Amino acid sequence: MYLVRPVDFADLPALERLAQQAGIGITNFPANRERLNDKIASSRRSFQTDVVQPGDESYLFVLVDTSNDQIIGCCGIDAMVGVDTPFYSYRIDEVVHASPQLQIHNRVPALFLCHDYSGTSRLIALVVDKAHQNTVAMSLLSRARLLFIARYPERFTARLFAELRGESDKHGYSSFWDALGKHFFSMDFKKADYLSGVSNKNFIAELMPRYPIYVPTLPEAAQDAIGVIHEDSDQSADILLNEGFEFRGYVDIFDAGPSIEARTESLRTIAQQKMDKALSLTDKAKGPMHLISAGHLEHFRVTAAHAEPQVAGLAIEKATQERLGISSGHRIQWVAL
Amino acid sequence: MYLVRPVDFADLPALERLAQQAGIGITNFPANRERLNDKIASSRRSFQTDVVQPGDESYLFVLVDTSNDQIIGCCGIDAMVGVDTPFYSYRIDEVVHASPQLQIHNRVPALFLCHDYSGTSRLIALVVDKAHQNTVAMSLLSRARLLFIARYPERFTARLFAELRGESDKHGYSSFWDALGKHFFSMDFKKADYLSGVSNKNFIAELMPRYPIYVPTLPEAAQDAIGVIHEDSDQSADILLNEGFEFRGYVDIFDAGPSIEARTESLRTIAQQKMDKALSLTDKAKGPMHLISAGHLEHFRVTAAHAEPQVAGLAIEKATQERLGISSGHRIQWVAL
Amino acid sequence: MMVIRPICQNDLKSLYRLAEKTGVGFTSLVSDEAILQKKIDGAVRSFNKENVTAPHNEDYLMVLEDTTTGDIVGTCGILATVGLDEPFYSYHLGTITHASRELGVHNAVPTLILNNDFTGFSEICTLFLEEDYRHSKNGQLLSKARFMFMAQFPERFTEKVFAEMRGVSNEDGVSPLWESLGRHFFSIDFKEADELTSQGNKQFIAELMPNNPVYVNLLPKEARDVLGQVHKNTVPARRLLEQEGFRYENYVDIFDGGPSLEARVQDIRAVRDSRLCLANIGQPKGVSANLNEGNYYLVSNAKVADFRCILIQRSIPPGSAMTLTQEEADSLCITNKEPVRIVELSPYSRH
Amino acid sequence: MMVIRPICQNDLKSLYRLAEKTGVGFTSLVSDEAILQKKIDGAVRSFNKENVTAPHNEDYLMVLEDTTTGDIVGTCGILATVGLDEPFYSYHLGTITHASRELGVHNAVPTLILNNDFTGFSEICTLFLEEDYRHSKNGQLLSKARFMFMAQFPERFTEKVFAEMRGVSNEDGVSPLWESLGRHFFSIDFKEADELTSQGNKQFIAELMPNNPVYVNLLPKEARDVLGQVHKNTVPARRLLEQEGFRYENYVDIFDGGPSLEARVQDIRAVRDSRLCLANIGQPKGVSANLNEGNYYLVSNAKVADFRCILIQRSIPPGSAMTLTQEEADSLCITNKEPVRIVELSPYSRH
Repeated sequence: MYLVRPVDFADLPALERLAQQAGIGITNFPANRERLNDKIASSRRSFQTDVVQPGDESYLFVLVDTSNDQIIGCCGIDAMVGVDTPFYSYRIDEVVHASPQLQIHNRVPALFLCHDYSGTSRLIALVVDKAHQNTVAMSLLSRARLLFIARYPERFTARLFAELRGESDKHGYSSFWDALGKHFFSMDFKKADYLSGVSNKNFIAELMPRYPIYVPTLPEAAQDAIGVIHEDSDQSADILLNEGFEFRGYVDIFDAGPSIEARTESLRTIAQQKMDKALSLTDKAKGPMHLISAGHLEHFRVTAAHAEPQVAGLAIEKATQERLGISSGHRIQWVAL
Repeated sequence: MYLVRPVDFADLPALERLAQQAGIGITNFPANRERLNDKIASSRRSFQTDVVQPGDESYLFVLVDTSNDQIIGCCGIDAMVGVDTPFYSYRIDEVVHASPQLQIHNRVPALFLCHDYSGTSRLIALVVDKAHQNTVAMSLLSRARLLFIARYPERFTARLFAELRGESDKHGYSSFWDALGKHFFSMDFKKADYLSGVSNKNFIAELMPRYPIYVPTLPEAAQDAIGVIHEDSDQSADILLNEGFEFRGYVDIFDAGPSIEARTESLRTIAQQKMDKALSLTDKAKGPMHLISAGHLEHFRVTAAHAEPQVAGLAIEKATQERLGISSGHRIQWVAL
Repeated sequence: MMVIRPICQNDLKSLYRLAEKTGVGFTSLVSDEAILQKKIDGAVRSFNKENVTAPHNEDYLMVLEDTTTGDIVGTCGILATVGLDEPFYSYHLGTITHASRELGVHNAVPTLILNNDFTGFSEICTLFLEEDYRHSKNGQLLSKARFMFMAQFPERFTEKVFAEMRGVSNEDGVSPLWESLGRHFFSIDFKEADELTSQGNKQFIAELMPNNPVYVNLLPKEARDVLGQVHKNTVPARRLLEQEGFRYENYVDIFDGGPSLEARVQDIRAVRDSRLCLANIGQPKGVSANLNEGNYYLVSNAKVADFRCILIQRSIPPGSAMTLTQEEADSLCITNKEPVRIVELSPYSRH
Repeated sequence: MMVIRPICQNDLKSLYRLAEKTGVGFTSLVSDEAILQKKIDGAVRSFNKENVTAPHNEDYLMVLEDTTTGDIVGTCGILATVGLDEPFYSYHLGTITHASRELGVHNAVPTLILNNDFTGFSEICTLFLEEDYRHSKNGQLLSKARFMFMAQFPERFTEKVFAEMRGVSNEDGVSPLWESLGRHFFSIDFKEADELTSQGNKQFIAELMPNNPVYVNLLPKEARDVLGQVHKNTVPARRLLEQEGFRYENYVDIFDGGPSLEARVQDIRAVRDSRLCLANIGQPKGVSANLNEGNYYLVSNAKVADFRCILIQRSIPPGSAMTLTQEEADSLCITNKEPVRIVELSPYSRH
């Protein structure tokens, strides 16, 4: 069975292995031991700190295969991006150029560098072992974050966004980068992607084009890549789109992968989650699969299990209660899978 | 009592008188006989034409004092602005300039010339005789348009906006114009305002600044005028804000008066209006005041009267029926005042 | 004898004939009688203005006449100011630097910035010489006669003058810069855009061209390569102006990327080195029958409406007085002891 | 005798003393020993580079020494290139035309456009002369010695060079342009911004300055009036450069609006007119005890690391050889028959 819990220092080797698997284009999850260790430390601090409003906290969760206690996935939430350095995106806007006399009315899409997501909570880096990329594991890991946000709304902003990985091949070649970023960064996509994960992001402000880029002046392959999701991320994208995330014309400055956003309270998991007592089942649960969470902050746990909603609470098996470290009568939070 | 109906050629002298009263800053209602005649002609054509989707139609309504058949007010709807020439506004956007090293994070508001309202239906020029600027007359005239839109949604767009008159004194002096427009148009506000009412708007494209204007670089008086409503327009603004119109950061390019917008279907009058049979009352109506309309297109009439909603329809007095040119059993449309 | 003189009303037919020969891309001479007549009217008016103290909207169109046949075989002109009736657009090729000390990356990115910086400047233009006459330094006479006029009447021109040079396009008139840039913003083709512009119709440029700087490094190589480059047929004309002190200061045509060359009037070699002297009519020394002997000199008179400029050859440098033959004096419309302006045809002593 | 020579390691104390005297606003000499030592190191390295074929990051800082006292009384410098380590910013004063034929309105609106157009150019800079020595044409010697160096070693500099001139500010250091423009985008004051820049710290400019062109006509009059204007104390320095052929080409400082002046090296009068000749050591003719007699000439040697330049006065123009006194030759570090470069101190024959 699967369990999601906050990351701990002991998970470092596993994280490193996952990061290496994740490949290029997942900038907030670099395969660099020192940085990963920093990330774990920062996550632990975040779970342990009293927070009254979102700041630079960063929460990392791991997905555990409880059959062998292996770490098989990882994901996270940044409480607020753009705190220290602005968070950059491209906004796709249409520039209208019209000449009444010539009867020409052109709408030219252009990429505007912006900080519009600065000050917003972000879902980051969903990575799951190839062998476990099934609906339950993916959905559990991704939506566990939303249950956490629902539990601690004061720790997050009213809007939430996620960056979806853009098109690049397995060698890290991105036609969008090749047509645009390369000219300003003088490095390949792989390196820029890595740097933006490990260094402060001043270099982006220093090197990015400051004027809008007119889309039709880019090569066709680059135009075609704008707003397109990497095929490896289709599944995790679907989970979020299904939750109510929408594309509003923002793309990543490196690979033009789409950002999607939503009002936090209107997300399906958050709107539908319930909080009540855990009830016990003596025999096997017959109800539908649920995501069920329990525990406070660093003891927050989420698992997926069959369960039976009842008037007084949610009836779950003993085994499920044990996975969550609770017993009957404890308060739990749940939502249908 | 008051009645709203489509404009007719016979109303020209009255319109001219109203336009002269209206003063500077109501650009779409110029005190120019020829232009007003054109506007009447265009309105008549619009009411008479079969329309499947909004185009360059323009609907003008007049408010009649039925006690003496005097025209005492006027208002209108443009089915879609920006059809021939783009419709310009300033969008107020914040430009973020941050230097992590200096710990500076500046948000500088700037005015961006845009065409964002091109392709949108617009409420225009609400003018009412001073003597009749009471709640019933103003509300009837303003909201009669919304009843019309509710009746003929295919003639209008899903979004609706209105421009509110900005600050200027009775001599037509606008501190915003003085600080900005004057430098590019080489004329005074009065003339620019007049020209934009009577001529094609090419000259705006030709003369307007094409780069964003950083608000803090403007004189203080001009900064203070941005988004401020002319005091004479407070009442008509309140009616619209009450309907659900919102300010979204767009202002007029000449006097910086705010534009307000809404999704058509979510406006109070449109969401709450009902259509059913007119019922008769033998004695005086005791119910609350209602706006009641009847008649198709060029025969569209709206009046305000006490009425009693009943299961089968709305019970109204004989006199009200007569004002609307209907009798008991006819279909009418209504909404509470 | 080949003589430069102001165009006059009788020249309409000849001008039309020349205009027909200019071909596509030469937008300042179009074969349309009405337009040409207007141009002549403007030039005649300009040359007849007396007491001009500052440049305004004058258009000094001159012609090269072969006096032996009476044929008009070339034109050249100077506009006292551009951009005052209709905006005059160009791109300025600027630089934006993006540097990160931390990463050791330093990029100086060239950008194209739309501007009207030449507004109010004088422009030399409308240079055309019939193919049969492209010999005997007629081209140089035609081009440089303008500098003699400017040297004599500097108050009629601005401190700086410029010339637009035709940019690169292939045999079909396809311009690489247009294809990569302008085309995306106009729904018309290069030829049409070029023609509209030449008819003084430039509003559409403001309406359709992007306001924001364009990053040159994002343009395809073939477009980048033509920025500031002239059409191969225009290479000699460019060299000629550069020898006179004209410089490319990073302004290019918004359509084809051809360079604008500019100079301060007082820094133009032919202006700076030219001097006034008195004409003696007689038998000059140093005139040889051998065409390869002697230096070439431009000689002009000091008149506005009756401006004339010719090319002479002398093997002995002229001193403070200039001896001219009767024919030369007649071509220059001068009598004995009238002032003339002379200068070596080129910066090198001998050609 | 007053001699220009490269700065050397022993000059640190003197340079510090000078730096203390420069006062606010002179950001290229700050009284900080570590920074000055770094500057000296850079200059010593630059003068000792042999076989330089193209400008790179050299910094040629020279001093004016009074050989009678051994005191260092002034500095001048040339940077081989600017903007290659840190971006170099300026505003270009361009024009945007807004015209409506229909309404008969025509506005040529000046705009300020942020750019790095001087990236990679040579800059003359760091000109400072002690107050007690502001006489006897020491100022001209100090400024123009640089042109002698450039004339001798053009390969070490770019085709164009420029100089930034101090803009207008009042006694309290308040700059009208800064108050109307920069202040709104920086949360620091003018002095602080200026100091950060001078320390090579310019990233914040890119981060905080508006990208978009600024309409000059929207600025208050007092800000408009100072664009391209120099501080009243800088008027003589500006005139001096303009006499040498430097021109204001609409580039101004982003903070105070002071003009940048530019010239092609080969067009600078002192470069163009200077010539090499052989030195004869002996008793020159035309040397008078009367200081008011004779023309002034700059004389320099042809060496890099041992570069020297002095000012002499002669009432008889030097010919193809130059006779120098032993003292003059010593000051120039030359022996008999070594080449020297000479030029008239100013474009006018006599001052």
